[in-house]
Amino acid sequence: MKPLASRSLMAALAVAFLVVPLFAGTFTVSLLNEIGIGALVALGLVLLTGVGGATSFGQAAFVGIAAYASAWLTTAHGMSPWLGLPFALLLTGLSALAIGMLTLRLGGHFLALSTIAWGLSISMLFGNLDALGRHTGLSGIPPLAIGGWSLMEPRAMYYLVWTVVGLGFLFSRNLLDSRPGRAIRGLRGGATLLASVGADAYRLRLSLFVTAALLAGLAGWLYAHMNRFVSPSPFSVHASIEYLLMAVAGGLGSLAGALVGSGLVLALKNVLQDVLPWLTQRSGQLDSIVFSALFIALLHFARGGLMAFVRRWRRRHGAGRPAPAHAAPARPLPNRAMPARGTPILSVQGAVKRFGGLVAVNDVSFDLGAGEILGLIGPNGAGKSTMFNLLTGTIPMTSGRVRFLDRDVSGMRQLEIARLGLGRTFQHVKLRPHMSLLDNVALGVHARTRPSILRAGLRLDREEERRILHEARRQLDRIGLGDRAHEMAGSLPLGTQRILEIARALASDPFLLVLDEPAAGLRRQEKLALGNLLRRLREEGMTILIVEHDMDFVMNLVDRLVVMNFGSKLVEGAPAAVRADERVQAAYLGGTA
Amino acid sequence: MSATTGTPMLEVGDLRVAYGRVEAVRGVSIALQPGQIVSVIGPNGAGKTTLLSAVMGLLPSQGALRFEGEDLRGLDVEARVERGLCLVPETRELFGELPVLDNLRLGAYSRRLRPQALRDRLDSVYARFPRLAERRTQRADTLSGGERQMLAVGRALMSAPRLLMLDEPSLGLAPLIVREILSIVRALREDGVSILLVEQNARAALESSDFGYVLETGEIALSGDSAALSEDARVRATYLGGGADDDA
Amino acid sequence: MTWDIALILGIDGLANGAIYLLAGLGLVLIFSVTRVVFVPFGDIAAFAALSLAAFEAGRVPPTIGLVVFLAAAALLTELGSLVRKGEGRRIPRALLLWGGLPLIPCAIAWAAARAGAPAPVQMIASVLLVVPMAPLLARVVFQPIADASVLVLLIVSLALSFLLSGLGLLFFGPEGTRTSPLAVGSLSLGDGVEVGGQVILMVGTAVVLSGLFFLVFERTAMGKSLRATAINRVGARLVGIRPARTALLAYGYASLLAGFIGILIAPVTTMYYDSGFLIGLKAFVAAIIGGLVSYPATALGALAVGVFESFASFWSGALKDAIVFSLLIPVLMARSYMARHHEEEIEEIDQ
Amino acid sequence: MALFLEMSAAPRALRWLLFAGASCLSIAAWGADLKVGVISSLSGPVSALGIPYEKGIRAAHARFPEVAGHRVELVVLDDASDPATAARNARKLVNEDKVDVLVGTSGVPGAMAIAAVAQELKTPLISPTPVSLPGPDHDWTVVASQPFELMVSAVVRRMKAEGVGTVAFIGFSDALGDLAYECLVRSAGELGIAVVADERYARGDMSVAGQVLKIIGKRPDAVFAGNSGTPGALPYLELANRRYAGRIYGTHGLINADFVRVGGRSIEGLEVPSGPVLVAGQLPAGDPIREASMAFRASYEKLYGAPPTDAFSAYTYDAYLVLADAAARVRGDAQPGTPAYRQALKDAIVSTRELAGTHGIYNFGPDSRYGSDERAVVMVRMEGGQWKLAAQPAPPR
Repeated sequence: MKPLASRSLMAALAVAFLVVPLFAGTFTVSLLNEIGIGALVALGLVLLTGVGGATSFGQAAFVGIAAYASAWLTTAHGMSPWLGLPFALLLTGLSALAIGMLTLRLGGHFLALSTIAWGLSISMLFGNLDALGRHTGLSGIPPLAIGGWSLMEPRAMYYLVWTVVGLGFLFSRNLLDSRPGRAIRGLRGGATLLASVGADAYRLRLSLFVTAALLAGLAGWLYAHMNRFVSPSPFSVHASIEYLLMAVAGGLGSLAGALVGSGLVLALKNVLQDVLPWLTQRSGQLDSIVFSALFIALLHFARGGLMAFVRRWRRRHGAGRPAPAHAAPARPLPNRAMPARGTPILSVQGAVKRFGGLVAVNDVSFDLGAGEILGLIGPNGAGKSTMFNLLTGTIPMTSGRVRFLDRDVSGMRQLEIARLGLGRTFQHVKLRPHMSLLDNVALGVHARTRPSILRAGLRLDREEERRILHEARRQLDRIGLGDRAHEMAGSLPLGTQRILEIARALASDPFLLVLDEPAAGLRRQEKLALGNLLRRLREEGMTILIVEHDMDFVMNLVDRLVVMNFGSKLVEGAPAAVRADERVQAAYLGGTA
Repeated sequence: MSATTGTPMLEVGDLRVAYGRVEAVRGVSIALQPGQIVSVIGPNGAGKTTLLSAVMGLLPSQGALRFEGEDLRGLDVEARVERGLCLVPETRELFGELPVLDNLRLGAYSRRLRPQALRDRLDSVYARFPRLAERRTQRADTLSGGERQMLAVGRALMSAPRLLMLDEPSLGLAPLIVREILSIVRALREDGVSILLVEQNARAALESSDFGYVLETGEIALSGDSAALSEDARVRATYLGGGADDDA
Repeated sequence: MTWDIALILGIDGLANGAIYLLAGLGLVLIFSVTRVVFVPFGDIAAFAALSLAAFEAGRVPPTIGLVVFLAAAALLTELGSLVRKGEGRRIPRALLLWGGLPLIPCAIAWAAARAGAPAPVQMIASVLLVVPMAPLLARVVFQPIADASVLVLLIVSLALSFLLSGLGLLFFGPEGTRTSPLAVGSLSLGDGVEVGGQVILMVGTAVVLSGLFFLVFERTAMGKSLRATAINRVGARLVGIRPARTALLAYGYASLLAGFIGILIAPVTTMYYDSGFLIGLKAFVAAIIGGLVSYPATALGALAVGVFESFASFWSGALKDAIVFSLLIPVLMARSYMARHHEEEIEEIDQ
Repeated sequence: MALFLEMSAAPRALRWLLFAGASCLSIAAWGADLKVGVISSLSGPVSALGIPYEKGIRAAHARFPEVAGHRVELVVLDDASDPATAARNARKLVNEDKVDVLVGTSGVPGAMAIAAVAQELKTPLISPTPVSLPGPDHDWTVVASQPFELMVSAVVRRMKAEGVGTVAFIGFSDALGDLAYECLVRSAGELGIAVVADERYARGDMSVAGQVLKIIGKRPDAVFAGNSGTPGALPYLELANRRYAGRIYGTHGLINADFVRVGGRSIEGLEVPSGPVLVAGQLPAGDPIREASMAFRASYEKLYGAPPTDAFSAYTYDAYLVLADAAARVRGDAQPGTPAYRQALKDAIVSTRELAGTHGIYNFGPDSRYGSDERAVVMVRMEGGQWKLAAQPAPPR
C-alpha cells in the first residue's frame, strides 16, 4: 500500500492507543493489558518458531522466571520494582542462554520435546521452593510507581504495558530488517545454506532463543506487578501451549500475528464467557470446548492464522509491496585484492570419500590457478557433487588434502572455508522463497559486516545496512536482475534462481567461485548471458570451478576440463582434447563400455 | 511422424504444469501408439520429470490427458495405476526398509491378486531379473544402483502395466547395466507393454526407441523418428558436444 | 533403598511402562503414516476407561452420544467433499461407511448397558465403543488439512485434545473412577514383595498386543500397505495405495490400542476426564525416543520412562516429572546425534 | 519487506479488539436488584470442588430468591482453576456486572487473587475457601468456612487421644498440600507428635507406590493425607495395597460420595474433620446447626432431585446465608449497585453475630475474618461406607 496510507494507519493506531482507556471500562482496559502481555510472549514465539523454525513449549517458564524474580526481589527484599526489571531480564537471559546451549543442537522433534521437558521442570520448581512461597506463590507484590504516581490502577498500567509492547514490536521489526535478521530468516534454509555465506546457524538460533526469552521476561515482569500476585500455575506447560495457540492463531508468518493472536484468544474466551450462559446452565464447562472447536475451525480456513486473511485481502486489493525505498548512496564495502593471475588458488590431492562400502570419490587430484575456469564434468552419479561437497567442506573427507590459498583447509568447517573466500552455489537451489531477491543476495554479504542483534534492533546499524544493500544491488545489477530486486525469490523460474545464487555467492566477495550446474534449466539466450558473465568475472581475476552437464556450454567456456567417472578422475585437459578422447565418449554417451 | 493407427495409447495435448508462478512445462503435446517405445530427451531442468509426474497425476496440470481414449483428469494417481499406467520415477521411490520380496508384492497391490496369481507374477519378474530372485530377502536400501533400478522396474511390472513410464533408467548406472536395462525395456515391448522413456543419455535412449521428442526449457524443441533424431545436428550439438552454434 | 523396594518400584514402573508402550506404538503408527502427533490418543484411552466405569455403575456410557455426534460430523464432512468433487455415485457407500459402521458399536454398548451384561462383555463393549473415535476425528479434523505443516497439525492436535477433555468433563464429570480389577490375587516374590495380578495382566497384555501389532505389520497386506505409506508416501501412491485410506486404517488400529489401554488401566488407577493428557505426554516421550519412526526403540523408551518415573516418585514425589524430563534431555541429545543424517531443512510455515 | 508491511495490519487487529472489548461492555448489568458475583472452578484441576460450590449457592439462591426486599441475581463465572482468570473475572463482575458482593473461588491461590481485587475495588468478598490472608490489608474479605488450622488441629487432637506418636504426611503437590502440611507440623508440634515424612504427588498421578513405600519404611503410627476429592483416595488405596496397619487420617477435603466409592474398603476406619452438616442427622435435635443443615439438604434436594453427597456445596450455601443475614442488617438508604451500598454491606458482614450455618456458627469482626470456632468441627469416621460421628477414641484398626 502507499506510504501515505500506511502512515495514516499508524497515526490511527497511535490515536486509538491513546483514547481507548478513556471510553473503555477498567475491565476492558485490564483485558487489553493482558492481551498486551500475551502479545509480548507470542511475539517471541513468532520470532523463534515462525521465523527461526524452532517450536517452543516452554515460553511460559521464562515468563515465570522473570515474574518470580521481580516478585521475590520486591517482596523479600523490598526493592523497587524498577530494580526488579533488570534483575528479571538478567535471570531470564542467563537461564535461556544455559538452556539454549544445552538443547539447541537438537534436531526437529527432539528440540520440541526438550522444550516441554525444561518448561515443565521449571514451572514445577516454582512450586517447590520455599523462598518462592511454594505452590501458594508470592502475594503483596508492590505495584509499579513513577515518582509518586502509582500504576496500581489498570488505566495507568495500560500505558506502560502498551508502550513496552510497542517497543517490543519496533525492536523485532528492526531486527528482521537487518543483517542478523536476514540470517535468522535464513535459518529455515538449513545450516549448509548459512554456512555457505559464513554464518553460524547454531549461534544465530541461540541468540534468537535468548531474544524470545527476554520478550517473555518483559511480559513476566509486567505480569508480576500488574496482578501483584504470582503462583506456579500460570507458568505451566499448559500456559506455554496457550501462548503457542496465540501465535499460531494470529499467524506465525508475521509479527502482527502475535498481537492479533493474543487479542483473538483472550477476547474470544471472554466473549464466550458472556455469550454461553444465555445458551446453557453448564456454560463454564462449555467454554473450553467451544473455544477449541473455533480454534480448529480457524486453522482449517487459514493455516497461516488470522493474518493469512489479511494477506489474502491485501493481495486481492492489489496493495502490493512498497515502491522500493530508493537506494541511498553509500560507501561501497571494501573488496579483497584478487591474487595475481596463475597463482595457485585451490589444490586437491588424493581426495577420497567413502559412504559405508560405496566409494563415491576415489583418489581424485587437480589444481586450480587464479583467473582460471575449470570444468568438472562426468555422467550422472560420477561423484561430481560429492567432490564438490568435499572441497567446500560441506562433508568431511575420508582421506586426502585440500589446499585453498596456500592454507590446508581439509577438516575445516564449511563456514570457515567460506569466510576465507570461497563462494558456492547449490545443485538443489537453496534460496529463501519468501525473501526478496535483494535480501537473498544481501545474505551473501553476511560475513563481510558486523551489526549485532542489539544494534540492529535499536536501529544503530543503518550506515552498514545501507552499504550492505548497496553491495547487494550492485551484484543484482551485475547479473541483470536489478530491476526485480523486490520480487520474491520463489517467483523466479528455476534457471534464474540459479543465477541469483551466483549473485549471492559473489556478494561474499570470494576468490574462488564454485558453481554446481549453473546452466541447468536455462534458455539458450540465458545460457549465452551466463557464459558472458562468467567470462567477465574471469577477466576481473575471479577463479571459477564449474560442474556442468551441458557440453555445449562447458566446451565454449572453460580453460580446462576434469572428467570424472565412477568416482575417479578419467581425463584432464583442454576441451578439444577431452572431446576427442575415446574413453570420454564411451563414459559420457553411454556407448560401448 | 510414424504411422498412427486407431486411438493412441497416450495422448498429451498442450500440457502446462506450473510450480507457483513458474511454468516448468509450457504447452507440451506428445502421442504414443500401442506397442510403441517413445523417448523424451533433454538437458537437466528441461521439465522431463515434471512432464511424467503430471501424466501420472502426481502434479496438477492443465491441458488434455487421455489414456486409451479415457480422460485422465479427475482421476487420482491410484486410479491411474488401476487403469494400467505405471511410473518408474527418477528417484526410484522404493520401500527401502522392506525386503525385495515385499517391494515386489506391494507392486501388485492395486491388482488385489490371489496368492497363486501373485506367485506366478513374481516368478515372471524373477525370470526377467534373476538378480532380484537372488536378493529377494535383502532390504531394498542395501541394493546397488543397478539392482535398485531393476527392482523399481520389477515392482512396476508386478502391476502388469499397459503403459510403462521410465524416468532416467540409466541414471548413475554403468554402461553395461544401462544396456541390460534397455534391452529388457525392448523385450517388454514384445509382451505388449508400451513404454514412455525419459532419458538424458540421448544416444542410448534414441537407440532403443521408435520415436523421440527433444524437450528444452519446458517446450518440445524437436521431434521425429529416433533414427532421424540421432543424426540431427542440434541434438548432436547439445548432447553429444558437437561444436554447432546455430541460434533458435 | 533396599533391593525389595527397588524390585517393587521396578515392577510398578513396568506396569506403567506397559501402558506407555501401547500408547507409544499408537502414536508412532499414526505419525509415521500421517505426520500427525495424535495428542488426543490419551483422551480416547480415558474415554474407554470411563465408559467401562459407567457400565459397572449400571449407567449407559455417555460415550455413545459422543460417537454418534462424531459420526454425524464425519458423514457431513464426507458428503460435503463428495458433492464438491461431484462424485454423487459414491454417496451411498459413504452413508454406509461413515453413517452406519460407527453406530454398530454404539448399538452393542447400548444393549450391553441395558441388559446389564457380564464384565467381559462390558469390557469388549467399552473397547469397541472407542474404536471409531480416532478415525472419525481424523476424517473431520485432520483429513481436510492433511498436507499442512507438522507444526500446524500438532497445534490442531493439541486443541483437539483440549476439546475432548472438555467433552469428558461435560459427560463424565470432574470426579475420578476406578473399576474392579480383572485379575485378583497376587504373586509373592518372597519377603513382602508381591506383584498384583492386575499388574501381571497389564504387562502380559502389553506384550501380547505389541506382539500381535508387529505380526500384523510383518504378515498382512494391510500392515504392509501401512508400512509402505510410512516409509515412502510417493512410492506407495505409485503402486496404488491411497494414503488417506491407510491413514484411516492407522487411526483405527491406534483407537483399538487406546481402548485396550483404557480397560487395562481403569482398575489400577483412578481415571479422570483429563487423565489422558499425561498418558499421552509420557507416550509421546517414548515415541520421540523412538524418533517417531522406530517401534522397538519406542517400546524400550516407554519401559524406561515408566521405570524412571516409578523411582523418581520414590526420590521426590513432588518433583517426579521434573526428574523424569530432566533425565530425558541427555537421552534426546544421544538420539538426536544418532539420528543426525544429512542436512535437514525446516519445512516452510503455512502462509 | 513483507514482515514490515504486515505491521500495518495492527490497526485492523486493534479495532477488532476494541469491538470485542465494547461487546463486553454492552453485556452490562440491568434489572436485578442485588447482584452476587460468583467465581468458581467449573473446569480444570480444582473443578471437583468448584462444581459443588456452584451447586450450593444456586440451592441457597433457590431457597432465598429475595433478601431484605431485594431480588437477588447470581452471576456465575468459571476461572478454569487459574488465579489470573479468577482475578480477571472478579474485576469483570465488579466493573461490568456491577455486583455488590463476590463469592469465590475453589482454589486457594485463586481466592487470594480475588481478595486482592476485592480490596482494590472496595467490594466485599465472602470466600468459601480457607484462604490464609497475609497482612491487615484484606478487611474486605471474610471466610465462610473453617480455617484449615482449626480442622487440622482437631485431627491432631484426635490423634493424640488415640495414642499416635509419629505421623507421616502425604499430600497434593499444590497449595492445598502445602497448607495442610504447615498446619499439621504446627499442631503436631504443640502436642508433641513427630511428623516423620512429607511426601507429595500430583492430582493426576497414576501411582504413589514410591511415596507410600518410603512412608512405610518410616513405620509411622499414623498417616495423614492433605488432599481432596477422588484423587485423595490414591494414597489410602496404595497403603491398603501394601498392608499398612496403622491409623489413617485425612482432611475435610475428602468428603464426597465419589471418594467413598473409589476408596472402597481401603478407607475403612479413616477419620477426618468435617463441618457438622455432614452428620447433621446424628446431631441432637434443636441444635441450630442441625436445623440449618436440614434446611440446606431440603432445598438442595428440591433443586437437584437428589440429596447432597458432599460437604463442599454447603460452604457456598453458608456464604449466601452470611450475605442474606448481612443484607438484612444494612443500615442507611444506600441502594444496591452503589459503592455506598457495598460499604454498608461490608460493615454489616463484618458485624455478623452468632449466625447459624450448615458448617458452624459464624461471628465476624473487623479483625476476625474467619467466622467459625470449635463448634464448626466434628470428627467423622468411615464405617461400612458411611461417615459416622466419631465420639469416643476408636480402637486401633
